[in-house]
Amino acid sequence: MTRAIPLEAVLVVAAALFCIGLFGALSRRNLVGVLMGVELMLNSVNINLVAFWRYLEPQNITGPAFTIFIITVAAAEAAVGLAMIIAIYRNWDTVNADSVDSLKG
Amino acid sequence: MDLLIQIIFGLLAALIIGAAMMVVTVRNIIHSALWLITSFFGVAALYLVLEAEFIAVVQVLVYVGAIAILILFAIMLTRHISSEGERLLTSRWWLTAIVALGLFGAVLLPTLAGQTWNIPLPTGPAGTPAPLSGVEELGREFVGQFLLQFEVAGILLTVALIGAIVIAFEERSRRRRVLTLSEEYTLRQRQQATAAKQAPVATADVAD
Amino acid sequence: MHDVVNQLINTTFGWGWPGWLISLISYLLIATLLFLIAPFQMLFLTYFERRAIARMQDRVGPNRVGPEGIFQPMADGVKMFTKEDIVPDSADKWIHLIAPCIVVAPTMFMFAVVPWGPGMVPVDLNIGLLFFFAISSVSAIGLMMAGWASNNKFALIGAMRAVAQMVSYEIPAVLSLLAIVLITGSLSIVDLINYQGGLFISTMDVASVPDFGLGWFIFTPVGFLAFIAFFIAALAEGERTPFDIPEADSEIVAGYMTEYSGMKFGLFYLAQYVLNFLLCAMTAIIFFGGWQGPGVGWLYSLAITPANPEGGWIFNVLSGALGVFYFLAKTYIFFFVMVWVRGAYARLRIDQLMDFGWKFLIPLTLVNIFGATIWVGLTRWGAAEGLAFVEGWSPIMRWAIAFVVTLALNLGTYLYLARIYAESQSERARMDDEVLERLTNVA
Amino acid sequence: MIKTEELQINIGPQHPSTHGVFRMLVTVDGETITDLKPVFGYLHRNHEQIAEVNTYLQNMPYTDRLDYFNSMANNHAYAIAVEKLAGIEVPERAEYIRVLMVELTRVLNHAGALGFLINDMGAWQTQLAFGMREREKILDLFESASGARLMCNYFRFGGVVRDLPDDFMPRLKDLLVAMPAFIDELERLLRENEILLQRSEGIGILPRDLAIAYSVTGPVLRASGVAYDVRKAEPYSVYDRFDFDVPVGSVGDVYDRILVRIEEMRQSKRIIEQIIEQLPDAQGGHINPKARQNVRPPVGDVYARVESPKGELGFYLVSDGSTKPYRYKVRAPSFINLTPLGDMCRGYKVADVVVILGSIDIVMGEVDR
Amino acid sequence: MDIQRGNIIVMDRRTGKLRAGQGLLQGLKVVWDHWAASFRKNENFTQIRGNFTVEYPDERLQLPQAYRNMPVLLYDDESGHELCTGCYQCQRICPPQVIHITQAKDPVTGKMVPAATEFIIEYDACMSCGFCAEVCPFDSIKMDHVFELSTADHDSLTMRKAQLNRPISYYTSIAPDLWEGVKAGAMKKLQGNIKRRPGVIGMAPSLTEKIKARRQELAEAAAAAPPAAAPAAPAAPAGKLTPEEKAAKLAAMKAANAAKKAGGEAAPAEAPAAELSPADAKAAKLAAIKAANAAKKAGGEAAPAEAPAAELSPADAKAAKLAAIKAANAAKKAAEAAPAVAAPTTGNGTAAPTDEKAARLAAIKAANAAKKAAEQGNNE
Repeated sequence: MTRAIPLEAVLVVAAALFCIGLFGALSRRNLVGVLMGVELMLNSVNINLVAFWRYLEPQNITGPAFTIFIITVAAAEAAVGLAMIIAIYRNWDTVNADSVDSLKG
Repeated sequence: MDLLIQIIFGLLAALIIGAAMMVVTVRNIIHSALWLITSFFGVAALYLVLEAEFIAVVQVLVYVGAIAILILFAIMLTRHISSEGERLLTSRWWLTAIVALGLFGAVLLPTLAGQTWNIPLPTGPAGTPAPLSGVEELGREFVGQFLLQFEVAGILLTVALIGAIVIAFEERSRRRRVLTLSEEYTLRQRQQATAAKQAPVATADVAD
Repeated sequence: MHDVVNQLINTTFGWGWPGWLISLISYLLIATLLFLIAPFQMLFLTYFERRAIARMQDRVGPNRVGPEGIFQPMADGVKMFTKEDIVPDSADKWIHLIAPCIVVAPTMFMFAVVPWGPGMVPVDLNIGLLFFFAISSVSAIGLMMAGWASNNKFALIGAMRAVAQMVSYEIPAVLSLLAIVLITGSLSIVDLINYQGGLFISTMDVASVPDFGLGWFIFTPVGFLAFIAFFIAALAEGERTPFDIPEADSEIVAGYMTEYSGMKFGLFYLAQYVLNFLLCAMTAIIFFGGWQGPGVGWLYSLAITPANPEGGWIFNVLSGALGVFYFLAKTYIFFFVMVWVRGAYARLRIDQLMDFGWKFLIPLTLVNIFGATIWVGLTRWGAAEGLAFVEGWSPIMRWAIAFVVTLALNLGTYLYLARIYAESQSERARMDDEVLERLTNVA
Repeated sequence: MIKTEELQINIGPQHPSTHGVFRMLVTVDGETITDLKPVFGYLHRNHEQIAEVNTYLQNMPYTDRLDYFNSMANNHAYAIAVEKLAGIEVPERAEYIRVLMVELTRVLNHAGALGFLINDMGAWQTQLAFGMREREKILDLFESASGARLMCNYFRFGGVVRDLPDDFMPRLKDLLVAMPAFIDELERLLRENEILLQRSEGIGILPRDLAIAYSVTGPVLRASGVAYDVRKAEPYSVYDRFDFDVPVGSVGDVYDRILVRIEEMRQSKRIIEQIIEQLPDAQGGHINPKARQNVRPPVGDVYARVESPKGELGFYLVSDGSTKPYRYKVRAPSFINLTPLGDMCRGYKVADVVVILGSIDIVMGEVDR
Repeated sequence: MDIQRGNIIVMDRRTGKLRAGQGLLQGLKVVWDHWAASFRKNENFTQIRGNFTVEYPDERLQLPQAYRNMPVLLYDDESGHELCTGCYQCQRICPPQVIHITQAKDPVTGKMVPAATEFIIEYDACMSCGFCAEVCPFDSIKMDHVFELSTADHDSLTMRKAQLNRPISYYTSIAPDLWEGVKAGAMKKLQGNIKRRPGVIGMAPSLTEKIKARRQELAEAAAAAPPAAAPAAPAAPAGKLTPEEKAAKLAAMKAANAAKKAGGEAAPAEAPAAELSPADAKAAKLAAIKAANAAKKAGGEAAPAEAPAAELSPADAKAAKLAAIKAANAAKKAAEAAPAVAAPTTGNGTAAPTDEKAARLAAIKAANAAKKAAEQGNNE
């Protein structure tokens, strides 16, 4: 595995995923779409962590451990984010990011 | 063998990137979510290629089994908004596209420039023990080295859970409550009783 | 399988194929075998269910096609295949098409970690249990797709119910298994089965117990409670009565399958029955020792294994046959229990289902995990872990004390929770009363 | 829990659990029902108008088709109405046979109704199969007496069409041996089952006063706590000769309706036992030989009612002196018991709708007529 | 509220009991008991457990005698006569009005005969109420026990008389007691009705051929003995004239008249006889003889003889045709003999002999031909 694929290849994939996620998070109007972009970004971070662990320090458990933490954070983020989206939907009757522009609830 | 792995990796990379592209470009938000799931699966498979089975399974369990489903639920609960014909992206999407591409270029260019392709990577000596990624090691480290982080993550999860419930839950008084027939009946009776208590004279008159 | 193929090709024929090719061939063989077994299991289960439930209703059941109606499922399958495949006009065609596939695929995946007999496991993943449950949650996506793509209110409601139910009952299922995992200290399904040798007491707990393959977890209080919780969760996960709410025919027609016909519908059916089979198999494996049973362990110790290369191949066959027999017998008994429950009970309402899962099963399983830690502490820990007072006790004594303590804990918890749960139901009525009181004062 | 848009669902007319072609236009908020509009008329067969162009006797088989579960009870109500109108005497023995048949009908209706109710709750036919098994036994008896299982058309003006066959009584006694066992078993299945209690307790409550206001009758009314039974309130036929109790509920929910139906089966069995005792001494034959079937009642009108298993079944007939009724009106219990459905379902969940509907125990043949 | 002879029981809801799954276990127990008991067959009314299934096409329940499914018409095995008299009682009472009756008419006198020529019941709309069987004063219509009537179309469920006919012996096999109760009256009424039915009217259609065959045998036997004794006795059969005989007689009379009309000169009408079935053979022979006599009387001059039958029932169509052909031939001969133009031979030869109509047509044509010939004869 480590012989066949250079570390950089994996990192390029992660970087591409991150950039796509960034684009999605910044440019989609639908709040759920924004959240999906963020999830993509978090995934790319996880790929990075696992790749570095595997290629550089396979004997150190830190990489997987932090991947798990990030997955946890992602789950929490998704739960809170979606709850917020639903709350926004209830108050504004829309889930478009640019329609939600007033400070009054 | 190496070639096989390279092919598999290439396919996986294409799957992950392609699915991610679909996520941000597809008009229908449900399709977008399904592409996201595809992308998650691709990442899980990549973890398997990277010999991190536990992470791969957790990826499937959490991302596909929980987060993706949450997203689908949220889409369906806010359904009638995600209709066709609306603008998909914000008005300045080209700006974000430039930013994203620029960032990718900034990361990728040095990598491509500094990479010496097709040179076997320095791997450990032949007798290197298998990489540690087992559940047991993780468990030990969670209650050892990473105890603090573990606790923090636990608290974060709890807080997120409570927060999500608080945010999404309507206040009881604001919630629309549909009274059942018997409740309505009891209510009317009680209201009549209170009315009778407040104006005993008037009711007496009516009775007369 | 790898050993056998390797033996055949490289030793018998002497072709000297590379190891990865042998691996590929053996895995392909296993996959083919499992893909053949799964649909036949489903066919037999439908027949089994219909016959058994007919008996419970003083009927005979299908007995016309073939001897005692054994070919009835085939006839049904032919019917399914030849039916017109209807796609609603306003459906999302592609998603409508791939949803059944996505529902079926994970159930096939899950076969990968199911051990059929001693040494007969397709893949011995060291995270087998986690794999099983991670994969099983994938089919929820397929259900969601099916419900959404059909563009039908009933389908959508059914899908939402199905997914909500699957997600919330995965938690008690996993938590109840967590107690077992705590005791065995491994997520591997093979380890789990190996732990269950013995006679009422596992050989791993008390080494002096004779190994009759009967040291099942069901004989411990922790295992029993976990079994109850797991089986209930399995009923919910497999959408069996009393938790068959997603396809509640009396309310929402057929749930997410409403707009499906022909073989797509058949695929949903296939997925459901294969999943039921797997859940029953898992119950048998985790709590009833899987292939463990009198004689298997002894036969297997005489067979050719990596540990015992000088064994007789006949013992491989014998132990395998006996193990598969035990395993399938246990599995079918559990499927019979599922049918039995289906024959006896009505269906819960969706909110009651959620209440039951969250307010009763999850606390119960959490307490059970606590019981499991007590169990581990009392049977295995010593002064090194800070439990000095157990040092002088004999293993059987430690086992007995652990048994009594966990039994008391679990029984007390069960009764207490039952009472609290009942009270929470009346609490709800009182809350309704409060609302009325407030409304009265408003008016 | 989470506010969503209100959704309109059509339950029926093609739906597995609407007890026929019945449509409920349900508006739900999440899973909670905010409004329910019953729509019927899909099974309308012009019953009353057809009856006005038929002779009095010709209408008898049509009444079978009103509530096709209890054709005997329908026959009874119609026969009583015409006999009142035309002044026809009924021999004692015929009255006993009639009451026997009607009480058997009550048992079979309740056995079936409870089975269907549990089926609506999602059971997989077992309780229904048990109920149907007993029902089949009773239908066997009906068949041997009247010639048909469902559309019995057994009653005639002044009696019944033919006397009980010789093997009827022994078979009836056999049946009475099995009946308590069956009722007990049904009670064991229904009474304490936690799942069933969850589904039925506190569901579809119809308060006593409202039940009276909606002019609901039958087990639904009694479950709401009103001890009103036409057999007691206005004893017709020979019902004043039997001892039997009237079960009533205390809350008026689905659970009470189940309990009341179970107890009513017991009481019916009691009545049947008394009939078996008294029947040999009864005077007269199975039919009044002087009664003309081609009746030509004098000008006038009449309202006759019986306690059908589903409630008060009444026939209002106006005669203009010809052989055909001038006006023929059915007070169908299913139809009137259905009126509070929309209100009863409000505030409950979608799954409760079918249970509440099942607990009312309707037959669309009677609702739409 | 007070009630007489009984109490008001308030149902016990058993609240306050700790419910920890005992009810669920009880339910499982009940179902288990049924499962365990289901391996034996149960046909006993006193039992509630055991397998109750009657595996229908293989096993069948004994239907009770009173069972009613669809109405059928009975006929007497012995005489072949139907019990039905076409009194319209059933048609009148039938609530869905699916019974349609055509009453038989005497072809000679045109009077109603107590029998039905056609009896149609639309099984597809029949509601099996059994009123028709109840009101039938002749116990002719009875409810059958056959219930496997499903078809793919409605038309095949419109039952005509031939399909409705069942022998009494069939009914006694399905409902012996019920038949025993009405047997005497029904048979008595039947005897009375048979007397009023000429020919095969009122006989089960499936039996007419058989009966005719039997009658022919009898007639042949009779004819063999005194072949020529009868010719001069035209009045003899009056008492028991079957409709064919009547018809034949009528034809003969008509022919004679026609011959007479031909100016007192009788035509040598030929008799349409020998091979005819016994019933009409005699009559036709008679007619022929009469015609011949008339012709003889007419003094050798040709006159077309008109032969047979006005309103024959379909079964004797053949005979009628034959008679017609013969008459036509006779007419031809007569025409040849006289200087008259040949009478137009009719197209009877090709007409299918299956129905009454054709036969009637043939007869009418023959009569016309005879008339024409007679007119020509007159003209000359």
